[in-house]
Amino acid sequence: MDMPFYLENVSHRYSDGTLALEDVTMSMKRGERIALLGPNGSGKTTLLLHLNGILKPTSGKVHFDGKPVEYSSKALLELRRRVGFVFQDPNDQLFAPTVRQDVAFGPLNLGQSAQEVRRVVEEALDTVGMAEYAEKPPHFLSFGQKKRVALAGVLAMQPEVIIMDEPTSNLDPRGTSEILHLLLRLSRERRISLILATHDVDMVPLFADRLYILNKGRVVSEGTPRELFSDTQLIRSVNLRSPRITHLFEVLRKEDGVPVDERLPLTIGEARREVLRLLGILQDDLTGGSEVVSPWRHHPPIKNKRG
Amino acid sequence: MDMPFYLENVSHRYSDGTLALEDVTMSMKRGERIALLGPNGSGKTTLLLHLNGILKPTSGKVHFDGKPVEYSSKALLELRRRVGFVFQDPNDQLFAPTVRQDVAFGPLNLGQSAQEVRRVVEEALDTVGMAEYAEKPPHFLSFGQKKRVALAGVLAMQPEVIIMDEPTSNLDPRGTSEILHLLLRLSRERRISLILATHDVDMVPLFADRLYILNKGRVVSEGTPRELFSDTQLIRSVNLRSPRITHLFEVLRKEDGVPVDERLPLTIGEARREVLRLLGILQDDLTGGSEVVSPWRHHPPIKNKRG
Amino acid sequence: MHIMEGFLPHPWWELWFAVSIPVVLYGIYRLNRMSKTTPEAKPLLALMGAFIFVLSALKLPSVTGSCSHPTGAGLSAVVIGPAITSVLSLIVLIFQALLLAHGGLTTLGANVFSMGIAGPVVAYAIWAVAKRARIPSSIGIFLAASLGDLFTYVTTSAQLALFLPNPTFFEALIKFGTIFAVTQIPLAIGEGILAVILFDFLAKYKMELLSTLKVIRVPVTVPAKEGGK
Amino acid sequence: MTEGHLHEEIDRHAHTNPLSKSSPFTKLFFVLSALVICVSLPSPIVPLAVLSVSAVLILFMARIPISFFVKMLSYPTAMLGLSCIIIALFFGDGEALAEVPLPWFTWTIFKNGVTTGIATFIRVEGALSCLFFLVLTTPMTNIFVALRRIRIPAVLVEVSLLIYRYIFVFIEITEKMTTAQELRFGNSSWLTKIRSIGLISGNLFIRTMEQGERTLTAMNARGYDGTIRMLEDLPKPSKAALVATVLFDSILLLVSIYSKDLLVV
Repeated sequence: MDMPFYLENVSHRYSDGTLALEDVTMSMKRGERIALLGPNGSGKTTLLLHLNGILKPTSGKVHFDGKPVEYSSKALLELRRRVGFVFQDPNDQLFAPTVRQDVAFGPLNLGQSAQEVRRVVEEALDTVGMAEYAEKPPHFLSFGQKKRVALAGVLAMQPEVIIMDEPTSNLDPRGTSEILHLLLRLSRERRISLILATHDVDMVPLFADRLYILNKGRVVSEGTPRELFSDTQLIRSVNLRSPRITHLFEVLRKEDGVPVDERLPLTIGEARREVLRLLGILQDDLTGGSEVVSPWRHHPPIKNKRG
Repeated sequence: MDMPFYLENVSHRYSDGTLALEDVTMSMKRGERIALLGPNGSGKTTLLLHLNGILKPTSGKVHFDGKPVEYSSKALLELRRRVGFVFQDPNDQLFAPTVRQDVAFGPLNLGQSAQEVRRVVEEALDTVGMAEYAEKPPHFLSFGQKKRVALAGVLAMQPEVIIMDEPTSNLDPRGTSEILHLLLRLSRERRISLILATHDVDMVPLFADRLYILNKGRVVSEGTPRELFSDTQLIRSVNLRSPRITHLFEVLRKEDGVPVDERLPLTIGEARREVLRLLGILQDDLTGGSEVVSPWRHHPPIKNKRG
Repeated sequence: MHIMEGFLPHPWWELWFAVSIPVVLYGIYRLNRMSKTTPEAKPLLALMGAFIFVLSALKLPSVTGSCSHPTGAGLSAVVIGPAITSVLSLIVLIFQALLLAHGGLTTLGANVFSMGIAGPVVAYAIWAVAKRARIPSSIGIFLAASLGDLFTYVTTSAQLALFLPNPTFFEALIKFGTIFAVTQIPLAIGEGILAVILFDFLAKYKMELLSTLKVIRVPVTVPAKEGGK
Repeated sequence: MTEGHLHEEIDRHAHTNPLSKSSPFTKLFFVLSALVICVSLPSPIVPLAVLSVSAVLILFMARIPISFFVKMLSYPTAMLGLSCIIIALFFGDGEALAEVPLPWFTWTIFKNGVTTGIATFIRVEGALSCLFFLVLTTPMTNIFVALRRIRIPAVLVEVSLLIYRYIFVFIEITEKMTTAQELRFGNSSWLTKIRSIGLISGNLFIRTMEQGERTLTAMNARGYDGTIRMLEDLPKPSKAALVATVLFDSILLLVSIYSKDLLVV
């Protein structure tokens, strides 16, 4: 099957009576990068917790890999091996005395051989560029480094899908850029499917193929970042905002009557092309538009022995 | 005196030997809005903790209101009344069982009468729009609400200077906009001086009159946002980035040879004028450029009974 | 496994209040003095109390299938002394009654005595002897915490046996003791191991705290001002 | 991790029920006096009366959903039932109720063992429901203020209110860590689970201590001098409720005099 996740009219009511999710239908193709965008309290985390069986829908069904998710402990074990989850605060996830032991926690519990564990741990730490910190206690790392170790702990279980809750929150620009590049590389090189929950609207266009906008536990819209961010009315109605770049062009079009393209630019690359088009000097040989334009693109931030 | 803070060659070494601040010299005029910008671990928080005497410089001097800061408990109480500190994580700050009790903590420590305390608490909660939550325990609140209560706890002491560590971290776009507007209002209406530590480069131009860039415990540069963000070399060397808007125009100038003004635009307002100038249709009657352009500017988010 | 609200009738519930109150009062006196000399002690002690509460909410899987929980009181006795531990236990037990409906108000006296006084005093005594005998600190901590835990349950058994001395106090004690032993012996061992891990953490990261609280007699210079990063 | 927990639900009811704003003194007076009478007098009627009055107050005055009240009672009742059966079957002396010949000895069930079991069961049910009334209707803050008013040592109240606040912070952290471990198979076997709990406790401990330091810093920044002062506004005790309580207590005393021999212990 080519659809790791399919959620069918999933609702979730907490025992205090709050309806945290209401009739959510959502699907994901293999290798896709999906962002759940919504303000605080919109149900993003609750939705994510359904994807690996931590929460069970009050009504509706979660399907994984073509089959409805079962909640027997054996079935959950298998699901959770294949679907990795990275928490918002890495401090909640890192508990072993050293980085290496922490990354090894999952594989060891899966009963892999010591040799095999050593290999996957090495590889995971390499991937996130934290190999040299293997013997350090997580306690002594910076927030950004902790976040990468948390990701390594999930990578070491070799999942097909990785779920991340607010991957960029609390990170400084460099940390944000590093984690984003890392995720994009995992997606491109290993075809890992990614689902992020976030409220970082400026980051979403750089990352997501497709977007679900959540508000008060409901999916209010679904589509490509392009489609959704063009509907500024909608974006604001759910207490979000457009990416700053998009907002600039929206103002230019609405307030100043500048003939900006209907489909507002979302990224610096797109904005650049739009300005050049407006200035009438668009060159055909301009390089790729929707690529991530990073201040560090000439200094790859992620160490990788193999590459 | 018109200079609440003057730091003179302040260094701080922690007991574990780390030199967290090195030879920092910094000043602030009354009513100014200053941002300390720097990546994680650059010493921002350590610097802030010197401003209300929580930390004592290992060498150098902190002056407040023209006099060197004294560290007797009486002098510190007075300093802390006049200089309020809002911590990054509101959970560190909210310790009392209800919102009202928490906000009352500071004023009660100042020995004010119960009646007076009740009045300032009411007013502070009103200002931040949290009056209706007065009897709730902090664990009933959302992160953004907690942040506003933490600010109220400081406002209730009627300080002249407010220090905030990462005021926008972890907040969604609406929460960010609300806290930013609140701070700007405090600055304009009450002439409260503000010092923020942040790594949110997109927010800084909307807020700060002046900027100190910190890296590895040293002040690497000082100036208006305009001056500093024009030096993209510098910004990148300390692992920060330009605001996205600025970056767009930098790319247009450098890569595409578009004749963008030397002083790159930082905000949407400035960018808008620049595009119009480039398009040759700048209208003279265009309204104010450096104002905060917020998606919610027509829906003031902060409740305030007094109008 | 606290004694439930209402389980102990007159005169037993009053008796245990009478026994516990003086100790708790002495603890409050000590706490008061400590918070005067070192104002930073109060938040730290409070947070330790919150830790004990949360620890006791962690369900340890027991071999027999039933769940029980560590008390943390043994470690606390070693770190901050049995007197203040009795005060923290009192508060934690009140919160357990009010937030979890676990234990009770009329049985507070009995529960404070078993969990907050008897167990901790034994733990503290074992730790003191072990320190004098130069037994390695990890073994000392293990013995203190696990035997302290065990003694708490011996005390509870005795309290129940006093209330139901049928046919004799001693026979009743054996009966209750046997019922509890099945779950308590493995649990006491778990508690001991946990205390060793925690003490290790504490010694590694919070040396100054331990020396402030006079557990380890190493002079560590505490920075004049409370630090932060 | 985000499923409802007993402490959260109790706390939520305590803050939102219709009686949450009434005087904690009235409620404390009713509950403590009823509890003392309940455990001090031998009559089985007294606990039953306390149980019914508390249930009525909880369900109709405080409007607590009956399902939640039953859920709260059910766990301790199960434990209690087991204990009381053990008491009834294995304790007692004097007059035998039944004798079961077993191959190696004769198992005697005594009459006073059975009566003690039954009396204990009834007494605990009465006391528990009375405690639940306090727990479900009184926000913790009001209890703190009330305690301070009746001259409980300040240091005790201060430490308590800090503990109350951080219990919620730490339980949330603990739940997240538990979930994180579960997702990486931290409870796949008994031994792994013990180790996982050890790791959580260790981390939690460090985080508690660090939280303590940061909170202290934040308190210092607002002028903490070793004393936590509180605004002490409380609703006035209702005279009617106090009178009703005294009346109820007197009736209980009377009833107990006439019914003390119903179940002889």
